[in-house]
Amino acid sequence: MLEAKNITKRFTGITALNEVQLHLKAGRVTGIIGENGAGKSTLMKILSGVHTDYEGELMINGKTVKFKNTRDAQDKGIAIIHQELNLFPYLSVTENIFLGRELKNKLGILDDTQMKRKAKELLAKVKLEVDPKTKVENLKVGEQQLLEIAKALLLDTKVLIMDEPTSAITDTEANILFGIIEELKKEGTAIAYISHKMNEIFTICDDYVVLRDGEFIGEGPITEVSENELIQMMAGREVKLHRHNTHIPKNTNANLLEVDNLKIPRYDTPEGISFALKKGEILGVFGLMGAGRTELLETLFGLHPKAVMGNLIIDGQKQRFNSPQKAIKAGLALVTEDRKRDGIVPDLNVRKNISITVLEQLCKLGVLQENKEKTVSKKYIDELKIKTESDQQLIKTLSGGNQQKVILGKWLGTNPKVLLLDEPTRGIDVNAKSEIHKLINELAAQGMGVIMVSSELPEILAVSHRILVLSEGRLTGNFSIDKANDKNILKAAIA
Amino acid sequence: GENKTTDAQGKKKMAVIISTLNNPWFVFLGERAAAKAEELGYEAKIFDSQNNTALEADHFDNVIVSGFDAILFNPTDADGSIVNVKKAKEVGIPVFCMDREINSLDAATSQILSDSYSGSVAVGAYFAQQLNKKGNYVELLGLVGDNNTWARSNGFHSVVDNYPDLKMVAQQNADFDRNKALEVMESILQANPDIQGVFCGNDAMAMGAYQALIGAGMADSVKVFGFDGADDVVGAIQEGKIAATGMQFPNVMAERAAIYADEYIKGKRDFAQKIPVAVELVTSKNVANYAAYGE
Amino acid sequence: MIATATNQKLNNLRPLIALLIMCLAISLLSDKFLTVNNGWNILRQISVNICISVGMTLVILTRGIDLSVGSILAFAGAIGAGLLKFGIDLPSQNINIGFTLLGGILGALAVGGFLGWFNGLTITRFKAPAFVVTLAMLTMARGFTMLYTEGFPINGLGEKFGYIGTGWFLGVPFPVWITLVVVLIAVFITNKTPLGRYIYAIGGNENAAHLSGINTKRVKMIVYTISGITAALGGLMVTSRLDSAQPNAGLSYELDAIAAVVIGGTSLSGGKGSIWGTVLGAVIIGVLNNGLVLLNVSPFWQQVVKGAVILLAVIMDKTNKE
Amino acid sequence: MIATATNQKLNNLRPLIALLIMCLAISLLSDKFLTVNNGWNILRQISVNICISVGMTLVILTRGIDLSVGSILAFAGAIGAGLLKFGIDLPSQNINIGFTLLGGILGALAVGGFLGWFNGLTITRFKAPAFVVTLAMLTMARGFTMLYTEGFPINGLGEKFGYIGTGWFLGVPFPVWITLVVVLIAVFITNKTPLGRYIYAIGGNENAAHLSGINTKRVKMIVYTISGITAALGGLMVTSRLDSAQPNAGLSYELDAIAAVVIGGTSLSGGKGSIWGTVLGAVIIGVLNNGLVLLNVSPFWQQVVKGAVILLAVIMDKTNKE
Ligand SMILES: Nc1ncnc2c1ncn2[C@@H]1O[C@H](COP(=O)(O)OP(=O)(O)OP(=O)(O)O)[C@@H](O)[C@H]1O
Ligand SMILES: Nc1ncnc2c1ncn2[C@@H]1O[C@H](COP(=O)(O)OP(=O)(O)OP(=O)(O)O)[C@@H](O)[C@H]1O
Ligand SMILES: [Mg+2]
Ligand SMILES: [Mg+2]
Repeated sequence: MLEAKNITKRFTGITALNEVQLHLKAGRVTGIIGENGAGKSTLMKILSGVHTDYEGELMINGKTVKFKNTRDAQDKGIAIIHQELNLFPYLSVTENIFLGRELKNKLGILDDTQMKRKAKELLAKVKLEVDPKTKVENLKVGEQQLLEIAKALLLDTKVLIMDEPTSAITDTEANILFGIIEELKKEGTAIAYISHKMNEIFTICDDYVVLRDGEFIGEGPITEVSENELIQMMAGREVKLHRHNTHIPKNTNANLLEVDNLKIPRYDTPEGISFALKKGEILGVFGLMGAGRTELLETLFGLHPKAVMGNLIIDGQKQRFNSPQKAIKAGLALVTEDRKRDGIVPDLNVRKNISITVLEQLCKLGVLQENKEKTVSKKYIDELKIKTESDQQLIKTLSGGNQQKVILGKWLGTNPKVLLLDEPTRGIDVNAKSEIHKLINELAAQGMGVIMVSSELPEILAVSHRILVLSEGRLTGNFSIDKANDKNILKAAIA
Repeated sequence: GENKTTDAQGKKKMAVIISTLNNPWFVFLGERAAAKAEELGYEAKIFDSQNNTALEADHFDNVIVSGFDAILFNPTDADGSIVNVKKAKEVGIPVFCMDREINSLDAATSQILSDSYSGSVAVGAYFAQQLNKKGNYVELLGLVGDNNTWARSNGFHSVVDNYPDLKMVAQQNADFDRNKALEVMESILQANPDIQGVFCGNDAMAMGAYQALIGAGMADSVKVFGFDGADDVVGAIQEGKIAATGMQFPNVMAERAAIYADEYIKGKRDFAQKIPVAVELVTSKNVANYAAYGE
Repeated sequence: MIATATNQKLNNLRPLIALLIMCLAISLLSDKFLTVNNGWNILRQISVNICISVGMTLVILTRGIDLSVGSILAFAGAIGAGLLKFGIDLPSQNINIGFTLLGGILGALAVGGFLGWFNGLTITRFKAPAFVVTLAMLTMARGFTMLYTEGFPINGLGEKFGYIGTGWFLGVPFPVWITLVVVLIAVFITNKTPLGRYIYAIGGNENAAHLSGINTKRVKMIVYTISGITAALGGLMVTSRLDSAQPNAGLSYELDAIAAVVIGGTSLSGGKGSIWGTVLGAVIIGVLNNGLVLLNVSPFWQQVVKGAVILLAVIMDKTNKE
Repeated sequence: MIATATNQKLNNLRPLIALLIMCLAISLLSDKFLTVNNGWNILRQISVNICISVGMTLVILTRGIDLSVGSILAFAGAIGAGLLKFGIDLPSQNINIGFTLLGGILGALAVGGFLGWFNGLTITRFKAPAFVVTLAMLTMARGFTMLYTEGFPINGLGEKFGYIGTGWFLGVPFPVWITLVVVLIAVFITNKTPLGRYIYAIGGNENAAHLSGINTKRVKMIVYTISGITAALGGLMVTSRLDSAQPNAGLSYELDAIAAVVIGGTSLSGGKGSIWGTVLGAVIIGVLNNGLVLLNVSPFWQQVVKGAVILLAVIMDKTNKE
């Protein structure tokens, strides 16, 4: 159906793709896999008319095409769900779905009733139960992702490209998506599917293509490779994934953190959340989209000062936070869910992003000591094996996984007692993910308490010592790892 | 038809509409007019047109609506302000122009005018005399696009241009602003160190130019001429720092306008359309007879 | 961060409430305020600002800004007056091209549109910040005005032309009609056409808009062109009202227009706001100006009060939270 | 999007190259341009703008803007002059508090700092857009100035005070020394202190900065306060130079300052830029103003040329790509 031949794409200073091939076939799902920065998104952007200056050739049904812009590609039946959400916060759901493809009457005036009707249909298809008039800014990330999918379904597509469509949604929604994919396949749509979740690749894909550092590495039917082989191809070397934590926390009675009757601001629950975290313990927090996991961490970190209720004891001391500063001082650190929005300062370099939390400790008489700063950043670049040219590289030019490591580094510098991690491996490739898991494990072994929110059940099960499950702001499960399994966790999550 | 006296104590009201309060000369004019009106038993209110004819038009609308009995008016523009005055005339509110004229003989009840043009002719004549009809000089203009700027410039040139040996080496604008005049003059002096005179469109610029000359150590060899009669310039002429200025009499104009308005309200109707108030040349010789703004 | 629908409606009402409170206060203090005449008076006075602010709203909705409106107003006004009065001289051919009333008006609008288009072109083509590009145009267009008028006003434009700014039609001042038409067109564009949708989309997320296949450059060019045209229309109204094109016209009008837009609830960071909000903002400013005069507040205090009211209006308008 | 180190250095050099070309062109046309005297002349003239622009740079780095600098300059200048000349009258107690030179200066700086602090407070506390808050302050502070001076200049401030603006020290004009100190302090703050780093971080990503434990509100309050103080310092310099506090001083200085900042390569969307860049921007504007006068370009053309040069400088500065 859609074929790409010898595609080469250069950005200033970087060759993102070098002589890459890709063939998407009608009625089949092709999984595109590779590490962060391998060039997957870049290739997809070429296929969908975002990048128009590249070398090589695109062909639809054997005929060479050259898209002038995204509209052009759409008209030829190619739709894409981008890795980053491309929605308009202040516009309504309907307006978002039809943006750029509005239905008009004969006079060129917008036909709102018609659009609303069609929008309702699409929302039903992706099982998103929101009023089409709702402004997108009021939707949760997961809901927005479903909306993106609905948008793509509006077009009469021959080729549908999905760039990490499930990174922000939980298994329930992912399953809806897989249902939709099955239907599209039956209709003969060719689908490109990018994901870092190996189980998904094996569930949904028919073929695979592996990219590494912009090079084409291999392709074939998915039935003919194993997960290990794929990972090997992606990394280009022997990789041993971290599968289970090795360290078992000492069963001391000393609680590092005690939360008593804490209420999640947005939910009006009669009973608050209570739990404890021990030294060296990794506490996994699971829940469906919108369960309140993020807000639990945010509340602990002092971001909802007005909503704080209940008690919080850290290292034996009663605390009440109304700002991140206080939380940090008491020994908390929060790695946020949305790296781009809340984590990195894109135009500062790696060194400055790492040192930002500890600047005042690097001062002598109020003057920054550059060599001290260098030492700190070097320490974490080495310890966390951050892949960067130097500590002077702008953080925005690092790959996602490495950006995440920088963020971890900036928090480790504060010597936290409790590390709060919100979806720490979202959008991160298997190798980097495994490294981060290993790191979490090591930190816990050194006595740090870790609370890790994740939507990936396998990840939760692999890393945690104890698992909390939230559902609509309530604590509905608290399992130690030996008692936890898929079934009882999911049951608690929908309780 | 409307009852125009609304004030609680039954006082009648006069509006004082001034082209801009961003210049002390006009502040003085406005305050004098208001003070005189109050002295005559009226309530007075000052409006600032901010050199904006459209804003001035708004003021007229508002004044008409709120039932003022007379307008003491300092127009922003000789032509742009005509419509406004006519509007007031239509509803029977008399308008008395102060200082600046409008180019219409049947709109305002009377115009009490400072004769900028002849004033600057006088300054120009004295200028030529002081420079012995030869030499290089600089002119600092006020706001380009303001008709007073050109009235003064043209009056000055009507005399000075008759002397072929008087050469204008630079003509720049300094927006009637002292600081701008200082800076522009500093730069001009770099390019033209050989000058004997500076003519400035107002006194603020004259003071700025003078300070630039001091900075360049040329204050003694270059004569500065201003226009307005502001208090620091009067002082400066006494001390021999500034050569001359065209003294205007805002006080006289303001008070006369207020008196006329009072007379009009009391029934008098025959006023001369134009009453020129001479601009007098103030030099070191006669400066003792003058106070700031001709008070 | 979380705003429910009712909450939002309440927020939209805030400026209206502010206006009503202001009106009530002024009318208690002055019996001249609530009269039909004064009503027309206020409307006539704000019509120029509304006209400019409508174009400015579109620009700001795309996350841009246009500082050049005041200068464009002056230049277009001068061109309109100049065409009407002198036509175009072609000395080389000894020809003078005369202009009809309509010709002069169209000429002025074309000039305004062209300068606006040039703003848009520079901004989109060189990805230069709108603030600086339009700041440069502010200076340049003022220079053009001075060059064209040689620093003198152009007067005596005739009664027919005067109708634009001073006439009455069906018992309503003519400039108010013009403004009403401009507002209605803009409301129509923003609510009922794809262009309007795109304007909001670009302000909300330009990157996403681009990826959705919207020709973002073209849309931006259009809004800056519209802003130039509405400024030119404002220029015609001012010129006609005064029967004179003033080279200094429109000084610092950009600040008034931006104030109207922001007080009306349109966010400077784009994507949020409405034309009606802007109209409300302009009315607030107009009523304030009028009220301060009616209440006999001294000109010096007026500035303080005006600043304070703008501040209050923005503080009240919680929708503008970052 | 990705700029290599060398690329960035080249980009930083662009304004410098623009300046050199301009200097070359002017010196070819006027032999008075490249003289020591004219050099001091330019430096003295731009020192006020640099002073203000330094504060403005800090504000813009945090993604803010300060439109009130011109009015604060005028108010602080008037206060300084007033304190020196008249002191403070307490009529109720029949007391007059006299001020020494230092007292007057500190008083003026304190007033500037206070108004800046008030800007910052309103912006952070009510999450109101800086543009509107400082626009309101622009109006209010001008009103305060008019009220304080009653519209008349305060003249005759004495020779000692005059030294600030007109004196020479070690062969260099005193205002140039002041500006140099201000610049060096700002360079030190931006490069060598946590505060400076926080300023960049807030402009780059305020959310991330807040979550990293930076007291973003405090930092913003500080930059607006600094901007108020540098404006006040500019006010003292202007007042001292003229030996007169003019109530209309500083009109539209905010635009000059913003132009200097932006020409110097600081991005209006925050997080990127430098003090040295701003100094360069101010020098470009200063040289341009000086050159136009040296070449006796007609005032009408000056505006056109100035606008065009600003436009060119920004177009050339590709670092400002969105
Ligand atoms: N607009 C751009 N300008 C410059 N470099 C870019 C740009 N977009 C991508 N790159 C670079 O091209 C390379 C490939 O990036 P791409 O986004 O395609 O990776 P990816 O395989 O999608 O990674 P991920 O799994 O993290 O999404 C990276 O080195 C990236 O930094
Ligand atoms: N209805 C809503 N309106 C506005 N913001 C919301 C809403 N629901 C959630 N949020 C915000 O979105 C973020 C995530 O919400 P929440 O904590 O409920 O999700 P979660 O359990 O972490 O699930 P996930 O991260 O998978 O979306 C939080 O910052 C929260 O404040
Ligand atoms: Mg990608
Ligand atoms: Mg979450």
